[in-house]
Amino acid sequence: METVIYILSWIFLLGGAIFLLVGAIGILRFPDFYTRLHAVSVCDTMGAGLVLAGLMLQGGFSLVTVKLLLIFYFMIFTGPTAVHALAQAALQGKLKPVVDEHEQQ
Amino acid sequence: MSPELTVLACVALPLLAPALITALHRWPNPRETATLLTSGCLFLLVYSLHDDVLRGSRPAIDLAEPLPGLKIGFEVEPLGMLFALLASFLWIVTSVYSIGYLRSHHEWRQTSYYSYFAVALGSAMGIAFAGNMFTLFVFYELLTLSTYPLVTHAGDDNAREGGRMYLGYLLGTSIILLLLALVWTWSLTGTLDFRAGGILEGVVTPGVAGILLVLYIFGIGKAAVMPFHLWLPAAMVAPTPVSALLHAVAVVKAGVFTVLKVVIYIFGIDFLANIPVTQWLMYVAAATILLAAIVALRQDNLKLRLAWSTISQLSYIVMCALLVTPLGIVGGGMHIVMHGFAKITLFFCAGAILTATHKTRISELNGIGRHMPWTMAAFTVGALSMIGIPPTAGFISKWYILLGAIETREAVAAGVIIMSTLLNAAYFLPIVYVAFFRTPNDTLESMPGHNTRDTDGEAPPLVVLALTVTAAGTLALFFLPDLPLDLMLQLSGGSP
Amino acid sequence: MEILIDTILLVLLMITGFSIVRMRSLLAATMLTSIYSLLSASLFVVLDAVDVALTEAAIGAGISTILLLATIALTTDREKPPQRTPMLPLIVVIITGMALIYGTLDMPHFGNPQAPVHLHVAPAYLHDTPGEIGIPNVVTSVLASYRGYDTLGELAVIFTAGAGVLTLLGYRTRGGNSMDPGIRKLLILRVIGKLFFPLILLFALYVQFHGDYGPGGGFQAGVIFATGFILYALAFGLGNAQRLIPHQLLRIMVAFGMLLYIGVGIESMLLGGKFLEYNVLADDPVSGQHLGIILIELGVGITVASVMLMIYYVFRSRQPEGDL
Amino acid sequence: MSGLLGLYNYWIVIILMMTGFYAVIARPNLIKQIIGLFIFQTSVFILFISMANIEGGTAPIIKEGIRLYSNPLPHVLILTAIVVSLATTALGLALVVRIKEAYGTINEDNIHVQDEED
Amino acid sequence: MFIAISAVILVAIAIGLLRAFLGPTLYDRVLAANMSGTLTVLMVAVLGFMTGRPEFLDIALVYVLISFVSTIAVLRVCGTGCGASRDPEADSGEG
Amino acid sequence: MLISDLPVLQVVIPLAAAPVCLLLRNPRHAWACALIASWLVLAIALMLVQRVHAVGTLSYAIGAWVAPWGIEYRIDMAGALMVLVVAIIGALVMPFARRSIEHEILEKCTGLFYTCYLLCLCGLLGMVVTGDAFNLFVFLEISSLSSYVLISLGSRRRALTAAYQYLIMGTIGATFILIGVGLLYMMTGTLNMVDLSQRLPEVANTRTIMAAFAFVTVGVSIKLALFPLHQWLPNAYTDAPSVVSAFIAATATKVGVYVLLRFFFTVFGMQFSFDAMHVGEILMLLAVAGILIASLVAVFQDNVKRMLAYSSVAQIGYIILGISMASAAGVSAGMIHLFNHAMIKGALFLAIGCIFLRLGSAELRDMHGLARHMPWTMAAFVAGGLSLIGIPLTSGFISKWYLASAALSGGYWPLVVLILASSLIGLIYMWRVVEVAYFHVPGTMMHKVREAPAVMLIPTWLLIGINLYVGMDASLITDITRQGAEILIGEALQ
Repeated sequence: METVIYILSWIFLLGGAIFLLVGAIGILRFPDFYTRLHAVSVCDTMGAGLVLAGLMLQGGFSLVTVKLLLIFYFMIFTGPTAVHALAQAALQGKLKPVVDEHEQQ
Repeated sequence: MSPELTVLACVALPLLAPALITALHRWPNPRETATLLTSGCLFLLVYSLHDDVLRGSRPAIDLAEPLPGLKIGFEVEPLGMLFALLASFLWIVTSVYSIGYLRSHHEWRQTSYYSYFAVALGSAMGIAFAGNMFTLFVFYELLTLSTYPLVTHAGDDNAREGGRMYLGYLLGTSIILLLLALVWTWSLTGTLDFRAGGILEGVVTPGVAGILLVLYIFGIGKAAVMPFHLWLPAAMVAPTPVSALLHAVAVVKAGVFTVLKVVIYIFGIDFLANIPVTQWLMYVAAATILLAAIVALRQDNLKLRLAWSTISQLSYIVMCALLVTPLGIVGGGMHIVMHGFAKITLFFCAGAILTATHKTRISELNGIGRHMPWTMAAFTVGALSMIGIPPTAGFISKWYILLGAIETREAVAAGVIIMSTLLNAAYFLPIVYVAFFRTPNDTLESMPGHNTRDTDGEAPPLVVLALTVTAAGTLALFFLPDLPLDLMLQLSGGSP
Repeated sequence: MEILIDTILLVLLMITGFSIVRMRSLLAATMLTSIYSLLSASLFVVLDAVDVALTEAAIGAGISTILLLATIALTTDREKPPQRTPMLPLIVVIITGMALIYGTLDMPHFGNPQAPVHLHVAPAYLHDTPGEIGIPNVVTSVLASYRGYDTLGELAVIFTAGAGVLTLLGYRTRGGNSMDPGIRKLLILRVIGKLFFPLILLFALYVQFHGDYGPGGGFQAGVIFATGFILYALAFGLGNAQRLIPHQLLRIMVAFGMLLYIGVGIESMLLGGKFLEYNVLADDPVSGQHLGIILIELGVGITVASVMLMIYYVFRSRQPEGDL
Repeated sequence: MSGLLGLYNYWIVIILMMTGFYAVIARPNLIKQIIGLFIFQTSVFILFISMANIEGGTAPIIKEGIRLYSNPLPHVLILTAIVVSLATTALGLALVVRIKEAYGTINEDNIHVQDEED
Repeated sequence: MFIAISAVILVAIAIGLLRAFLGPTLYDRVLAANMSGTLTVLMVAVLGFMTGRPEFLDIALVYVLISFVSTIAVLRVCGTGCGASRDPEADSGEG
Repeated sequence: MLISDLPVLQVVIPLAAAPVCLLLRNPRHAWACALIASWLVLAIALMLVQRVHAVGTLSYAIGAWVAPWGIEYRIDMAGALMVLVVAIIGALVMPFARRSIEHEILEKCTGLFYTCYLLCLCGLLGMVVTGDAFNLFVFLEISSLSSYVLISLGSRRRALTAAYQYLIMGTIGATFILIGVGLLYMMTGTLNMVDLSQRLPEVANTRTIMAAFAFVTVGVSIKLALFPLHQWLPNAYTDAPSVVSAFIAATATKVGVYVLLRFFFTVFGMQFSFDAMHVGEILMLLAVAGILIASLVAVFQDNVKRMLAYSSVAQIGYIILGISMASAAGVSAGMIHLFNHAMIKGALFLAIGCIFLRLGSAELRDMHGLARHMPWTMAAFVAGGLSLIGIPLTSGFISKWYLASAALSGGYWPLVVLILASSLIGLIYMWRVVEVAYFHVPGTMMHKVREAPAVMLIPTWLLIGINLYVGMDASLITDITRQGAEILIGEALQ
């Protein structure tokens, strides 16, 4: 059981790391703001979630887990809220999404 | 009153007088009475000390000690006694003169004039009775500051300009050179007391003493040794009574008095005689005598000529001091008195001429002797005394100076004295000549209005009274020189 | 290994620092400053300075950033391009830097256990704290007791800043309870705000009272507390926040916290001890220390929270009405 | 040279400090100066915290079984210094706001020009 | 292992920084900053485990809060008020 | 509370009064609170001086934690003198402040003004008495931050930029001090000054300590406005409210000098500071340059406050000059001038405050003929000016005298001439004011001008009185400074 949890935790952690990396590459490579939002969302939810879950498994059931849960709870709410607010502000600020590759040129 | 308290009173009285004068500032007559009363009391107080001093007692009192070894204290000795007598007596006369002068000129700010005058006199008393060099320095600076408002009394640009120069030279030399000398002396000896025989002997090398002497002589800017003499002509923007008392008596005599004090009590005559610098400085003083006299020759403005003459005469005293012989010291001390009387007479006359005719230039004075016989007679007496012709006081002091020069075999000094006597004659006699023997210009007759009310065109009676008194004094001192002479002889310890 | 992370973080910090200097958009520079602060806070964690990390994050990345933003909102977000590269500052900076680098040459190396700092004074704190103070967090024990006077001074600094900002900018009350149109659109934000607000306050209390055992204490708690209210103000408008905690109350709380701290000091003096000697506060020195530390941490928390909030109010109330 | 490697992180911190210092004294924009000050001070904090670090140590919260703790004193000092830095920043920004209102600009050069005209 | 995770996070942070530096719009920067905040939180959490003292998660909690509030603050305080639609780096405006 | 608690009480009283002031809504009450606090501080300061005189150096362990572990308050003779300076100025400025502040500051700010004032007072006192290098930094910041606020309250908008400039410079200075203290700590592991002085000799020849020395010196020099780091000072003094100018001019830079003394002599030790680091020569050079240049610049100022500010820079040069001689005589001369200059500048700025109240300006061109309308104020100004120049029987003379004799005994010839000559430059700039006020015809606007109220004149004249008293009898102050200097230098020799 111990080993299973241990291995599981590392899988979670590694998975989270991969998502984080992917999201980071996304934010660098995507063409415009709105697309980059997606990349960030990947980081915020999947990446963060998996890493935290992995840590929870590592920590066992204690105050640590509670705190990690709390962090997770916060992140799951704040991330999208921030991104949403950001998108809304961008829209309000008349930022145009890049619709077509040709148009951009 | 004990002599100690009297000394204190002599200094305090004029310093406190401004309070009374200011309090009375709405009532001119009581105010002037206050001034006169103060000056009278002061003279009596000073005179009351005179016997004690002649008998050899030295009343002394210490007030405070701001720094260790630096005391504010007084001690009366013959030279100071002499200076105090001179200043306090002439204050009475000048007060009389001032009243007449200021009222006829309708000067503004008369209250502050009298107040500062009193403070200046108080400072002069402080200098005269100072028990140590520090006290002397304090009152020396106070004198500068209290006379500054008098110099700039007119309040116009000219006056401010003159005032700046006055303050700049006097404070400048005193702070940079004199104060430096004081600090140095203090750090070498730990004291600044006046002691017979000096405090520096045995403490410093002749070289250092030489530098110190230079600092002292030039630092005492009030002695107007070249090249620190220009403040004196600049200060002539002051009202005439100020020029008369301060720039003939109180301020400049305070300067040379300080030189004498330094020579006698800080260095000591014997010590000084061994320093080569002394002689060089004496030559500087000698040069000042001649140069200033030559410049005086070229002045057309009467007060300026008098001022340059003062510079020349002051250097007599400095030169005497630097002859470092008892006779020279006697001559110097005597000259303080004699020149004081003569020069104040001359300034009074200049002021009287200004009041009566609004003339300041010598070239305008043709025939003025006929309109103002009293004034010009007094002027003549003063001029003769300056030249040193008997029966005027100037002869006596010159005689001693000459004796001193001969005693030390200073041919240069003796030569300078004779040369300068000739120069004195050359710049004073023409004035007498034009005043009495030239026919008046018609401008004098056509002077509009203001003067015609006076009898014979003389100045107001108080003015004339004052100048008569000083002229008489000049003559009297020739016949009765005992008072100053006794004091000076007691100082030098010798006989004529 | 820690060294590696430490190095990477330092390099990141360096990059961020250079970017900040180069940025001409002040907003962007502010964002980067916030990141800079977060990164340095992470560095503090790596370097085992957890209390500092907490404070740096809350103050540097949080409050400072918000204040900078508020200032930019009141002024401008663009920096004029510099006309020339001034030489003198560059020289000054290079000389200063050289002097420092010269100074480092004789320094004990990084992490060296034989460095003087680890041999004198500090070991005593680590050794004596359990016995003398009775709490595990040595930082708190040094902060609140051994060097409690510094902390009083620190509180006075914050107090000065509060009084100063109030003096400089004055205070204007917001009229009306209507939320501006911008907020109406942010429904999600409002919901989240409502959800988080009590949690944040709860967390602040936790940090406040858990400071003896873990990272945290009055300062951090105060800042978090203020952050909660700032979030409230952001979500519901300044006017509503001001109704929740009115300015007058803040003013009283600012003074109260200070006076509480000083009062503890005076009380210990009255009880025959020295100033801030908590030992005399209770019968037994250790519980005296406990009591003292709790009280002064409370004072710190109250004053810091109210000063932070007051400064925020003051800055924001300067904004023209329509923009809120 | 290996001895010098133990100092590299101080050097980076110094570079950080100087970056902030440069922004303070070279930039005419007042907000930028405040930001520079902030970076300068934060970097000084890093210097202090670096010196508190001890190899193999851990945070100074006493716990059973741990023997080596990093030095708590610099932490305390820096806690204070962080608060001081915040206080300075807040005051500086308040002044910037007032200056903007009084002069209409937050560029030092422009302000000087206006002061000359007064 | 934790090292690897933290290294990945650090790399991600670096990339985020790059985006924040590049812009091109303010929103990009805010987004990048927000992401860096999230990543920092994760890193602190991981670090806590790495050093064997996971109770420092308090710090991570504070970070979450702070980065959230700052993001909101940017948008609310300066979002509309500062002419954010134009990118300051692009035009040569004046201060 | 016992007499032994005095060292800490005098700092805590203003610190506790500050929040009380914040709570009081009526400005009058706030003023009364500040007044009481500042006079209490003065009373305590006097008792402290007496106690230090009687029993020697006082040490107070705050929180009963002994020295290197806790924070120690340490008051020796020099410290007691500084406390006295700050307390005298702090107490005398307060009665003056009410009218002046009502006139110069918006009413809603007055309560906060007193709060900041008390904090500034507390910070300065804390800096003086503390024996802990880091605690010094904290209190330095308290005093600095509050003085930024106080300065920014000036009526012109330039006050804001002046305060901002001061904030930037001051914070750089404080950060430098922080770096220096950090490096010191790094090499010794302690923050207590006495402990530092004992542990420093072991590591004194390391480059780190040298860097620490340089940073502390530069940082403190910014605070005390040592030429050429003085740029913040003229603006700050010119545009601050009059009361603030008087208070800060008389105390803040002086405390800075004292801190420098502490570091040079107590912490680093004379041998290190002067023999190894040659700080004496550097300081002397800077002091001389500062005296000459700042005095000359002062001559060309048309704003009297700005003129006095430049004169302050020059006068700080004198103080530093005394210290740079590194002899007991020099240090004690510097400290005498420190005391005297505090009193002189306090009085002069208060006099300008009186003028500002009635005239609404400190420009020279507005002061034509002022002396006739405000005779007492101008008399005070002249008396202060004479003291600044160094006329005998004023305190300025005493300090010049000691400086000159210290320079003489140290063999610094040219310095003596410089000291004396530069006081002449002082004469020039002071006399410009005197001429304008006394010898110019009053303008038409002058008729409305009346003498300043007695509550403002009395503090001004009290300070002048201290000046004159010291000029008459300096034995008290020279005694104290000599003891102070001997302790400083003596500690260094141990």
